[in-house]
Amino acid sequence: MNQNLTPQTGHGTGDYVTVNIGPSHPAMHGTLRVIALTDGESLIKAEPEIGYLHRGVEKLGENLSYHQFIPITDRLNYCSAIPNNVSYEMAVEKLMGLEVPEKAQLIRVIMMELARIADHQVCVGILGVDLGAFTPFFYLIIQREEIYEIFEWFNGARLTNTFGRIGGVDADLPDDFEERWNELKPNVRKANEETEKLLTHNRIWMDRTIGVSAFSAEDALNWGFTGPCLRACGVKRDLRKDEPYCMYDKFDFEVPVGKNGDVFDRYIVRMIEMEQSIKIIDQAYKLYKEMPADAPLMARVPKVIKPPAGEVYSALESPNGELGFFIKSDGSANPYRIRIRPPCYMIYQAFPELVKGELIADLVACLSSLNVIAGELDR
Amino acid sequence: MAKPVVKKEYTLTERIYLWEILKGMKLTWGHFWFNFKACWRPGPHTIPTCWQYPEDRTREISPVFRGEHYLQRDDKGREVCIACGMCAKICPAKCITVKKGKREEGEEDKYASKTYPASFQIDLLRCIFCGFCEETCPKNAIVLGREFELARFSKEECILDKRKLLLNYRKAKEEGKLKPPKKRVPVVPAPPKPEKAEGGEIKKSKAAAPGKALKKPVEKVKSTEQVEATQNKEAAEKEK
Amino acid sequence: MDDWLVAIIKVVGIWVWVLLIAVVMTWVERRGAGLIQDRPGPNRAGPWGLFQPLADGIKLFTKEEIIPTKAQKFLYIIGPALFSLPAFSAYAVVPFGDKIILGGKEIILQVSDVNIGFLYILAIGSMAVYGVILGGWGSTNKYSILGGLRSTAQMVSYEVALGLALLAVVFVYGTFSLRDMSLAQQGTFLGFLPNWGIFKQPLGFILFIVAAYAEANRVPFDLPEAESEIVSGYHTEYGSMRLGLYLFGEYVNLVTISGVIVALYFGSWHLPYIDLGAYLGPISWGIVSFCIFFLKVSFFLWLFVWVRWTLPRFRYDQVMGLGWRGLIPLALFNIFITALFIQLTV
Amino acid sequence: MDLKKRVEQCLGPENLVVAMAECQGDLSVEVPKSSILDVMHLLRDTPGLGFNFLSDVFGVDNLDFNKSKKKPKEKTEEGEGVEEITTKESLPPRFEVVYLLLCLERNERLQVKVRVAEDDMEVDSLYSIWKAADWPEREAFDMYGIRFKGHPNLKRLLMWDDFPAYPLRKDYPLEGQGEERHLIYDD
Repeated sequence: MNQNLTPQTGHGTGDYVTVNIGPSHPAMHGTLRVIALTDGESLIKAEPEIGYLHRGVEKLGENLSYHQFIPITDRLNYCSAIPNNVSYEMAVEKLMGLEVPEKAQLIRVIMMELARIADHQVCVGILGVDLGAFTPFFYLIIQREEIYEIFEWFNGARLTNTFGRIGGVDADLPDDFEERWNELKPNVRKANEETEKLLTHNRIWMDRTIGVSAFSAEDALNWGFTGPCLRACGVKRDLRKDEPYCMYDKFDFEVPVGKNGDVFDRYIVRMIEMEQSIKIIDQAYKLYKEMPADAPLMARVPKVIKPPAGEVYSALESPNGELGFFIKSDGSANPYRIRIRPPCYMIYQAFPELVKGELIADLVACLSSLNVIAGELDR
Repeated sequence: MAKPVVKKEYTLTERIYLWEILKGMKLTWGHFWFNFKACWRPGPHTIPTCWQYPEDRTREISPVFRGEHYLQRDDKGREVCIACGMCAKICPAKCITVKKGKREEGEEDKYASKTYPASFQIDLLRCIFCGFCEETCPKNAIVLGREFELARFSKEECILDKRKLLLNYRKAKEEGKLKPPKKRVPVVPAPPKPEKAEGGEIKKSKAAAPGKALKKPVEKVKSTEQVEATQNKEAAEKEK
Repeated sequence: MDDWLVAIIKVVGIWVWVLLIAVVMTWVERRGAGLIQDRPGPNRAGPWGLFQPLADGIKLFTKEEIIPTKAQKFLYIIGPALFSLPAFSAYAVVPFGDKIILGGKEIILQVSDVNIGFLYILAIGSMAVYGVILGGWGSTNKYSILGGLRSTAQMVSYEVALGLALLAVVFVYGTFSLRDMSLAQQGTFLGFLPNWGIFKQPLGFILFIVAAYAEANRVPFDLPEAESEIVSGYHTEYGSMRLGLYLFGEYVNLVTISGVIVALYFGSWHLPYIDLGAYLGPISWGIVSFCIFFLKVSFFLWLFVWVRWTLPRFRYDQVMGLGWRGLIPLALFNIFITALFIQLTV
Repeated sequence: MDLKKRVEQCLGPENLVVAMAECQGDLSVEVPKSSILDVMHLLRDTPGLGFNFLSDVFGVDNLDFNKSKKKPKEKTEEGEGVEEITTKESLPPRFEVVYLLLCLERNERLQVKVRVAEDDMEVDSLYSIWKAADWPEREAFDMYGIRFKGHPNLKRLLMWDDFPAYPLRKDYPLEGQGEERHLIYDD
């Protein structure tokens, strides 16, 4: 109904205003900055500027030992530290040719899927906050805290987990995991349902999200999209299915796919993925319970982690998309070069394309639906 | 780069705004009413999802929580740290400084081992609470306790010296918050061929742990010890 | 002399009362938001956090007043004043009770029963937009200007819908005086419904309340201060009590709007099916009618809070679209139907 | 047919393969710097390869690596069957740019490398083929000073515009050199 009213770009008098959004702005999660050229409310151009959270993680990695780099990976995507840890560990394991015990892989799957739920919850919640719906954020964030509780009882940290070690995991699941999970599962589902009730069919929400920053599948692939943002565009690509790691091929789950690649589809894809994650955790825990209690959780790691010289790239499906680590080793105890391929880095570079011709309010919606995490973006 | 045209048919209830809005309001009312009733419950912890933090400390902190550090004493009250410096070595944030001291005659009731830390400093401002120091310690001397209130009034207070670390231990002990020793995870059994690396690297290390690790049957070598050993070798290399 | 005294007492009394409600509203809003969102909200200052607005007030009063270097000083200073002044004066024609007889003198519980009270509200209400636009302009901040412009466009558009929705009410009651309208809502309608405006004007009520939300810049129409888009809109650059004036002014507006809603659509001080005035003495009926009125008002105040924490926010063009293409045609339709109905029945 | 052979078949006839290596199943191809665009076109369009997704682009500084290559270090413990990259020159060029390609249909990955000598730091930009190369190339420029010819907007990405050094180079100290950003506010 309101499409025709959207001011078309470029029809103005040329009196454009440059609006600087960020790095300190309520809608910029972390320290992002967008320099927007606007004609009234509509955007002529929006150019993101990044680097405000650049901490030189890649340089740091070259100066730390393989083991010491694990806590640094926590600080990449601070919304879901565990997939970051595991991705890095998988890369090193690949470099060393280590076989991770199955039970450890299951624990990793369980924890990663929990982290995925937590991450999606934050993303959806923040999307709601940015579009003015404050309440779903709280319903979701409460459940995220409960997930963090599981993390805390697993190895003692809530946010920066330092999960796992090279070759396995550092702890077994807490004894009361099943109890906690059974308690948590309906709550997560309930929170998601409530969010859907408050948002999905609400006309205001639909108007705000449907068709906003829509992106075609070809463009998305060309720009290097991965993860929910790519799936929202209609490309059925999920590393968990396509390049199974950590026994993901043993689980039965669906990969939700959107159609238009707009904010609404990204939101829906994330909502469905949470449900699928719950399914995966259930299956993984079932498999986990079938394992003997004293099944190994660590591979035999050499005393000093000194992988042979070589270069590998290993990626996994983090909540945001393909999170890859390229490690070049020269055979010494420190990695020679670590390259992190953050998912939102590739997505965010298409931001000017995504918001072209939209309104300022859509810029915010688009940004939060991409789930850009500054820590991961700038490294 | 044409954007895809998006068409979505709205159903009638979606179209008229109000129906879904009323449904949403029903939901929020449910939450409001539930919490409103909960408000009248006694005690600081009224609304179930919210802990009134400084008053309400009923939330259980995980026994493996990684909080403020303390230095362990053994049953006889002796310091167990041997100042091997492995925690300082592994620390990714380089926040630990240890100076080694030699135990004098007559100090056996103070220090459990021949060496002890003459000074032991942890810079809490640098610490990232990864727990590697705890994991690598051959004597389980340094522990990240359950204390999570780390706010201080000055930078100097944020540097934990040995006295403070031992005080933390006493405090944790009095409050019954001593951390249970970390459960070690089982490792894949060794292949029949003995590992080449083991023999060569540990001999120069002054720490006691790797020796122990060596003597144990291979099946029982645990991950923590491997990390220790890693550090040992690094320490050894450094000394070379 | 007595008339003057009574008038002054009424003015001061209602001013203090409205201000008090506005202040309490800030607490209700935050506490209500908290409870809706599964958290307690401000509960530290005083019992149930009731002193929170007081603490906020003290904070706002004692904060340093900062005028941005590049701000246009005059406009910057006059903005909040212009915003809060109409907010406070608009309540003058809204009743707050029936009447009270003190010392043989009949005092109507309304500051002034002007016979064009209705137009007064519309006129004064649209003054508030000057405060917003001047504040936004005077701050010399792009966000502020955007917020000011949004607010202006929105208020001007919804003024039309609001006026048209109210016009139908005038058709029904045949008067501009809010007191007369209130009095007309006694008794029953069609034999079984209370004789309230909402039953005669259901569509008009919905239109009015939507337009009123937009006028008051409340969610889902809070684009002028859309926090996530344009920081705080027109009051981005404001601090200390100037900000406080904007915030209080908003809540005072809410009280006024709720008062108007109750007076027009919800039977003012009348209870359905029962005429308490016939049973009670003149003084006690005065007090009781006041209480009834404000109970109804507080429900609508709560509705503002409730809706705010349920809904997302519109987009600028959608607000305009809804206003011009949704509400105004509907309001015209409503007027037509009302006129037709009146023509047929009278 | 395995990937290595297919890549060889595709690039071999044009004499575009400088070296090939495989590490833990990751195939990497080194190609001449001048023909990177041709290579990418070939890899993308040849049926049977179809690397249609650019996953990442980044630089590597081989300063220390080359040094350590010259004096042979101790043998790595396990000898994982790593094929050393055989280079023709005695001292290979200092930098390399690594392109991570992905074939979405077959889920195959390929690392393509070009060597960039310190005196000729210009590589053709892939922006014309994949938009995804936009920021990664800018970052490689930012961090190593490798310039990408044909990039529409080649300026620093993470560091500020007048940052004097290239921080990921191996000769740049970890602690930095005390660069400061001087913000200039117009009055």
